Amino acid sequence: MNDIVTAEELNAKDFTSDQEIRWCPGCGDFAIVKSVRKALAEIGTPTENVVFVSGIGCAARFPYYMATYGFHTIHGRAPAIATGVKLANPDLDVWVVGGDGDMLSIGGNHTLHVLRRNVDLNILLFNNEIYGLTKGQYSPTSREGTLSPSTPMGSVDHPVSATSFALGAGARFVARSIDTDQKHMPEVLKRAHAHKGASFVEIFQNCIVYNDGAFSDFAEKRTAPDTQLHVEHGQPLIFGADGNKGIRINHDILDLEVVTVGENGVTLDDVLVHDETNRTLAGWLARMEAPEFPVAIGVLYCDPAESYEAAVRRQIEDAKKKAPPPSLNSLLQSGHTWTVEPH
Amino acid sequence: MNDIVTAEELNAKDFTSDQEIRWCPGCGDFAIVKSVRKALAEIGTPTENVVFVSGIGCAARFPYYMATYGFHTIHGRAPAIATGVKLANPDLDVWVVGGDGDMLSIGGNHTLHVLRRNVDLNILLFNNEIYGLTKGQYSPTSREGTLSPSTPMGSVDHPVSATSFALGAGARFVARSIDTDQKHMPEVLKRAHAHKGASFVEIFQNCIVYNDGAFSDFAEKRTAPDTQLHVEHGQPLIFGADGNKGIRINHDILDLEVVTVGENGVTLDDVLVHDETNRTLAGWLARMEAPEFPVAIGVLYCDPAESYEAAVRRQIEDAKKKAPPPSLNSLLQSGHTWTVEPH
Amino acid sequence: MSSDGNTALKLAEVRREEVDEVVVRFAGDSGDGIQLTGGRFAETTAIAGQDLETFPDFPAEIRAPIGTTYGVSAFQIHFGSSAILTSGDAPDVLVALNPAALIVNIEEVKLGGLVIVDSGSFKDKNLRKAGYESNPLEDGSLEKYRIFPIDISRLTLESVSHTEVNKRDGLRCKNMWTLGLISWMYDRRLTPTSDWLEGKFGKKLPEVAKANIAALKAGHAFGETAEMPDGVRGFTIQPADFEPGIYRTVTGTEATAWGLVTGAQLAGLKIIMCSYPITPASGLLHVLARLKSYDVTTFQAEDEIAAVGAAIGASYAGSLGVTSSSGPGIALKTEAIGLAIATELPLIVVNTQRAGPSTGMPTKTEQSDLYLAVYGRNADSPLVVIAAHSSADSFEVAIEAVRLATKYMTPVIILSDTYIANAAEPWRVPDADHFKPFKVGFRTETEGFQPFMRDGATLARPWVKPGTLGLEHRIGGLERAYDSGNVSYDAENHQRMTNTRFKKIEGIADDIPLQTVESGADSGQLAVLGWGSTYGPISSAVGHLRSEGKAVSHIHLRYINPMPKNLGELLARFDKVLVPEMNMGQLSTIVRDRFMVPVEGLRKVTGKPFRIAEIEDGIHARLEK
Amino acid sequence: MSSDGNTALKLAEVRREEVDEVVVRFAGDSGDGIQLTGGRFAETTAIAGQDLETFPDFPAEIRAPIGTTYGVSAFQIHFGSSAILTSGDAPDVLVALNPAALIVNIEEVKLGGLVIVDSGSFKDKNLRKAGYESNPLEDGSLEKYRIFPIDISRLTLESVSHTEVNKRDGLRCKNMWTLGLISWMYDRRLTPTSDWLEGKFGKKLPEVAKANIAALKAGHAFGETAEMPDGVRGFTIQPADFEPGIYRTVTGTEATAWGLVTGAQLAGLKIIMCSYPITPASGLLHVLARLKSYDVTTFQAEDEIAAVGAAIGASYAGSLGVTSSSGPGIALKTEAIGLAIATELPLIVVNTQRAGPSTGMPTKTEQSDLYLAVYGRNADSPLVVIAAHSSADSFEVAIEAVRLATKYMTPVIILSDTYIANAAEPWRVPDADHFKPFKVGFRTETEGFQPFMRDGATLARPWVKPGTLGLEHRIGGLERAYDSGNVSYDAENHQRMTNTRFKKIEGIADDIPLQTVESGADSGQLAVLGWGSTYGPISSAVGHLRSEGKAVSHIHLRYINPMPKNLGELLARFDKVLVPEMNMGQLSTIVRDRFMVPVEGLRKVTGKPFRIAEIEDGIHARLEK
Ligand SMILES: Cc1ncc(C[n+]2csc(CCOP(=O)(O)OP(=O)(O)O)c2C)c(N)n1
Ligand SMILES: Cc1ncc(C[n+]2csc(CCOP(=O)(O)OP(=O)(O)O)c2C)c(N)n1
Ligand code: SF4
Ligand code: SF4
Ligand SMILES: [Mg+2]
Ligand SMILES: [Mg+2]
Repeated sequence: MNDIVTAEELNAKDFTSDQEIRWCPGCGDFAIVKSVRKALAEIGTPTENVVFVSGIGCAARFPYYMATYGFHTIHGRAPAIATGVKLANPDLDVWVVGGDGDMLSIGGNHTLHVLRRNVDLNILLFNNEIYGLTKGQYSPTSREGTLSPSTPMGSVDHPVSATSFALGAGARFVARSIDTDQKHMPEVLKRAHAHKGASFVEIFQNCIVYNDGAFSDFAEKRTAPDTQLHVEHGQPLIFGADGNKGIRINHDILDLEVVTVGENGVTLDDVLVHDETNRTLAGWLARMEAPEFPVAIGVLYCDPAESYEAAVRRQIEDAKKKAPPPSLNSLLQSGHTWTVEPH
Repeated sequence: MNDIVTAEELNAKDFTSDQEIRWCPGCGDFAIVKSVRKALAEIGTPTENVVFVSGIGCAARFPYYMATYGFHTIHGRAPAIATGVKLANPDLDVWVVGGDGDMLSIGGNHTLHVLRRNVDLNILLFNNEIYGLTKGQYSPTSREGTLSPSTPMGSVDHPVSATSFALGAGARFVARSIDTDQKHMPEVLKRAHAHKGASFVEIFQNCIVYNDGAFSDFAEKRTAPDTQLHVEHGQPLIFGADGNKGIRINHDILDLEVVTVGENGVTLDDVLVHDETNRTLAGWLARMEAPEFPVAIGVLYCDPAESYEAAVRRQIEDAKKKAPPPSLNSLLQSGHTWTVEPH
Repeated sequence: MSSDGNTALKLAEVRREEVDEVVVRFAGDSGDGIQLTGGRFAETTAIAGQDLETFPDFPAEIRAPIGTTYGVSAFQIHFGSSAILTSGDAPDVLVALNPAALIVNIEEVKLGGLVIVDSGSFKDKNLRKAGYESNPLEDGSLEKYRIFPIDISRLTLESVSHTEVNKRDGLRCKNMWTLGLISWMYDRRLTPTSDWLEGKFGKKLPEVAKANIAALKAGHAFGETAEMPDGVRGFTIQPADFEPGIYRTVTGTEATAWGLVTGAQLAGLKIIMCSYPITPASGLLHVLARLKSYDVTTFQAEDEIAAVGAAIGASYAGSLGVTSSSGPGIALKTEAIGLAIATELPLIVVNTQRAGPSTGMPTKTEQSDLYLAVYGRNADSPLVVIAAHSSADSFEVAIEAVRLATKYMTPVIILSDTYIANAAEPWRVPDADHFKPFKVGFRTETEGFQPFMRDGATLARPWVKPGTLGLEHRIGGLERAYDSGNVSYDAENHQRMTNTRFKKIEGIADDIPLQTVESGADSGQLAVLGWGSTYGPISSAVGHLRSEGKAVSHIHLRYINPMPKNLGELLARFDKVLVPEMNMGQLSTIVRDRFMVPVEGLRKVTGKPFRIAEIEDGIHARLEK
Repeated sequence: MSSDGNTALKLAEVRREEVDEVVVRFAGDSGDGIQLTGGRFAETTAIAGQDLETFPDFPAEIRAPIGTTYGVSAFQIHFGSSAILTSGDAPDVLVALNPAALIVNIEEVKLGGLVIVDSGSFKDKNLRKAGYESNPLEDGSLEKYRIFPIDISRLTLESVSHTEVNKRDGLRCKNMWTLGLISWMYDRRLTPTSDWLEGKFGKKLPEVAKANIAALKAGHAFGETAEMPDGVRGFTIQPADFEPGIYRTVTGTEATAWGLVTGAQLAGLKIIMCSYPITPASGLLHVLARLKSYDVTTFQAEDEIAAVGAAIGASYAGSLGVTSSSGPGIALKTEAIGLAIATELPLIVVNTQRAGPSTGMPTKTEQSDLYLAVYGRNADSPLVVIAAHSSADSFEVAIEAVRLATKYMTPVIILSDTYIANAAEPWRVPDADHFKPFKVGFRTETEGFQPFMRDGATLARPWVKPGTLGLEHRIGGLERAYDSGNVSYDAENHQRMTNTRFKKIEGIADDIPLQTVESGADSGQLAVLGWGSTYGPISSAVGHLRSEGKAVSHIHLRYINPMPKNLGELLARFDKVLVPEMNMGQLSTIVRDRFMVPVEGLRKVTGKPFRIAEIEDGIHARLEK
């Protein structure tokens, strides 16, 4: 329905609103907004056909900074609200942005259902493992033992893994990126956009004020080659500064393990090849944690199916085809009626 | 803290309240209440130390029929309310009962968090793949295409798998049983009770009025041997009327497949042995669906860790040990004070 | 008139008595098909041209064990030749198909009323289940009524013996036998029902159709031929004096659904209706789910919060967002409704009220949530509240809700209740071609656009469809600057925006009709002020008392927020104002506050509608004081 | 008195002027340590024996870019030798550490007030960020004030030059330099602050401690020695006339937390506090999380519904369930609060109100949620609502909440607000040993037990701890039979239970003090009726007007539901009643309804507390009418 202008015509500035950004200086969100603008420019959907919907939190401020349509809603409800947007107008490109609190704590249920329904939304979870906006309480993704104002002796609950949760919920597109990875993120975002159905992207985001360095285990540029595994469909799961580390299945424990190609008789053939349509592999990748494993980055899983709003529209079109052209009178007089004659 | 009487002293009748049961004649819930009473009698916790907490729905009527403490709360919130009960008194045996709507639709978020926190609750999800109490609308576990008053042309959303969801949420005990399986269910319930931490049990329950036969693919006694796989830790994944069907990994597709022992060179050694501590295997078992696969019944996963309320108590005890014996005056006068002398 | 009733009628006419109005209650086990019987009887009553109102009273349980008191299902119908406004205070006739139905309903029957029982079901086991220690048909305990025991079970089985249904299915025709008898009694034609049975079962289960029709006819024949006890006879009721036109029966649920569809078409919008099932609100979702060809999208959300959220998203995207629920679910929606208020988006919230607090009595009616509608949100958050006073009225109310929501960019709460949702009444079907459209003018002009600029007259902000070139903008729940809508923490701006939100809603008072007096003078000794489903009993009560010469008037509120501009002044013209409510006095509170008129409440919180007599008593008590 | 100030004081005394009360506002960038400066100054003010009230005004952003207006943090303190009840209308002295702080705050300074600015920060870039087109220190735009520019940046750096901190850390001592200067001005000792600095940094960062102390002293010395412009001088303020006793400062958050702990101990209960973070309510969770050794369990739930749910579960299990939030979160809890009402369980709900609707202005104060507290649930669902009127008052209010909740088996909503939560004031610490316990008597007697039997006096049902032998029972949100608590759909029972729920709460009016008059006669021309944090400004305004001889009285409500029995009669004794509220008239509504007293509202919805003068004007206007 909308004219698609070619990518050349749009650039990141076209997606930049006039609002001054109000994140803390040094916040990882800055890098993300930059990548998103870049990705959108490359995707090329005109600004008027793009909608950003968010909940509440630092991350959820996002829509204000995009020169698109935007709706900063209430805490945790963005996936539900975005579902309504998409039902009303499936032609819009709808992006949902929220933090780990917004989408996995108060909004966990909506995230679950929007994923299972496979609504065609691009869902960006900015995971900083903390509640930023409310000043630093631990979140459902915070590691055990997190010291925070609400857990002065350290948190005792086990964190939820955003990607394992998404896979368990039945998500059909699950990916990961890192705030500072300006090269990688736009590519992942473009993949998310291209996937029709719910695309779930977890972005590791550094909260410099309340949780600085939460991801330094693997997000540091310097050590990245050894701590990150960039997965790509059809490519072997190889990483390491020397490009010789790989992931293979250890059949004894029915789990993954890290091996070094060329050591102990391990060859490239032993290394698993990424198949992004394989849910089991995606589950494994989602569970790999530093320092034992590299952290998997990229599209962990992608296995499209009809999206929810498309199916809903299809039923409506079918109904319209089947039923006589609807007039209000035919509705009001449907079923049994009788006539009282003038007397 | 409570006296534990021996199992001999209690029987199912001791757990039977004086309230007339108000489920529809023929409802699968009758069989479940019978199994639960039996299991409780065998577990032997005195009735006064047992609490049933439920939300709203047909299933959630459950507490009324148990001669224990019971709290029939509001729709979807039972896991949260039960968490409060357990925090107040970790010594109580707390059981949570709800339907697929109660625990996976409106209550999905609380289910997620109670599982991830690993609160020591025994959670029984009566999955009838329908909203019984509100007269038959489709639920989040209903198969695609379900005709219901709210989906007259058939539902279009993909159902959530209760067990995959639970595993994705980080549950540490995940099991399944079938309403009519009076021999199997008490055993599973006893395992659930024995597991300290959140125990999640999905019980396939036939709603004779609104979704009769939803599980007939695999729940019929007659065909059960060929359609059910009863898993047991350390035992091979063998099933079939002739005891010669097995489950093994197909490495090409990195997924499970059904094989026949003795055919095509398949031997018992090829068949996977159930390891209930293996999350990957549990994920596979959870995803096996009829008719391609037998449906896995029993304890799919069990891998204990400290329970939430135990850790919370531990912190409180530690704090008490460290801090001076608390007097109110020391609290009120903590920090800086000054004295105004009588003048 | 078709052949079947012809001769029967002629014979019957001999002994028929003419009456003005009657209340009949059918009662039996939930498995007895009572609702269906009642529904069919209502249909033929409507066809006979009489006015009517029905009250289906479902059991709380889905399918309680047979014979239990809590498994009793009842259906009351009040019909007659003059205007029928309630489903009737006390039944003139009770049909009780088992002992449980008798014990649960007998107390409400008029003294001397006719009670037809299926004596065949008064077996020991059933008596015990119902809680009878001895057989009431034999122990003289029912002396106050005229009991007519008929072995309906046996007669039904006999009547179907020539068909091929088994005994169980045969017995299931009891309700049709009963319907036949009552049809005879009130001079109804059988063809509409036999046609309907053919249509329903004919193709798939011809024997079932045959058996049901046979039972129906047998019941009718029984009336014509059997020796009737004293006072049991056929009645004639004249057709009511209806305006000419096309008629149908509607329930409040249907009328609301059709009103929403009509409103949306008048506004030029698609409906996106997002809901989560809950008794008694689910019906609206069910009805709308079948109207896909009218560009209605329904979405069964994961919970009420998601439902209202999706409706808000739909409105944001330029459709008509509708959400519906009952008390507990509406409570959950309050935070999100605040967002719609803050962002000034249209939104329709239908609350089909039920008895509370908490889960309460889900199947019972109550005007429970006026407070929740008017006050139940965080912070100062005005919106529009309107209430339907009957099933048919729900149609207009729904259209009005759409008009106000879209014109003023505001959420509108429609208050309905269990009674209205389920009760059926005849409705003169309006001609949709004569409705005045109120097409939404989406903003497309980019020149001078600001998201929170306002229409001078309505104070509404512009509605922009995402997808509109050049109007990209951001809105949200943080306080917004007066025009630009940018986030603002400015003190004066907050005051101004708060004032504006109030003014916008208050200003709607200029766009709604002045309050009229339903019946009686516009001043006098006593006004009875009502809202919602108390309309019927108040109307009838005031009518009776006025015919006795009492200076009583009936005022009925549709607009609860804002209220009609003349309401305070109108109420002040009465010595006393009585407010009957099925709650503990919620409207009273608001009226007292707004107008400093010392209204008095008449409270009833039993899960049942007012009886006319209760309101009459209430009025008498005030008139005498 | 220690040595450091001794000589200084003597010198200074020469030119010190005695004043009665002063309002000082510190303002700067959020990174400037303003809150800390204010807090330290408040501490030494308290030690000096003066009465005080503080108002921290945080920016909405976590850490806004340096120099922006929305990154300005402010801290106002009002102190003096007589009773101080508000944080002050307009500052006598403003300290502005950068241009943004000046532009944001200058308008509120008293005409002719003293404005101390760090001229070192008035560079082009900062001016531009603040939105100044020219330098206000030079362009004459500040003529209405006495501007005292000091290059605090440079002087601070000089003062720390002998330490080893780098320039950035050195500049961070600006606030201490400023504190030193203001301490000189108001005759404060430095030792408490230097001791505190030692304690805070001494061990880990000795150089930082050294630098801060050096800056502090340098600021002080500057006051003593520098040539001061006209009218800038030292002041003396006499100690206030406090009752003898042990004193401390408390914020409303602390006082509420300690009150809950005290109440729980008096009731013999463990606290299980379940919450979800939200500004400005999170503080209560944070304070209680540190009180584990007092048998306080805190639970950060996944959302507000889970939080209130867990609190209800905890109460059911025999602990004191507490939950807390602010408007949007309280809205989410309403359904569950209904469950606690229905099942008659004790529950404490603390609502720290903030500006709405919807997300509104999360860091700003408002009396937003009186409606939500009183009316915001589905169906008729009465509960207790009480409001704290100041930080210190929160202590007693919290204890009272626990007493009522446990004695009457009911939810109690405590209304606080952003202002009260954050403001600090001196508090005479009560001796906990003198509190009267109100130990809960859990039911253990099995004889004759029924879950919904009631105490004849309180109408409360018994509280039973699961685990109690022989008292196993089931409760739930479906309507319950009067005694047994079994599910009941009975019509009369529902009426009876509904009436009883009302009577129980209304009956509490017999158990709370009669309404007293805060100041003034108990009849007269005008009563000013307040609730919550308007206490300070109303008190002060009424005090001023009474000292002018006006017949004005101040009545302040703690109990909002039920209200004191004599309130209606008391209000009726005044010609007029004025209700100042930081909302659009919520209490007014309720009072008008309940007592038919035509109270008038004075509304302020700016996110800021009333100024005394605003209330004085409001009173004047009514007196003159
Ligand atoms: C209903 C409701 N509950 C709580 C809040 C307070 N709140 C705002 S943001 C937030 C969590 C922020 O954490 P996250 O979603 O991880 O976002 P971040 O700030 O870390 O980006 C909370 C609890 C709210 N605004 N509304
Ligand atoms: C807040 C709220 N929303 C909706 C309902 C209505 N409701 C009651 S039970 C139920 C779902 C029942 O389905 P399920 O949980 O699967 O239980 P079942 O009846 O199938 O055992 C719903 C939607 C309610 N009681 N409260
Ligand atoms: S608090 Fe953390 S997440 Fe929020 S803006 Fe600041 S750095 Fe970013
Ligand atoms: S409706 Fe279904 S689930 Fe509910 S009681 Fe009846 S058979 Fe059981
Ligand atoms: Mg976060
Ligand atoms: Mg179900």
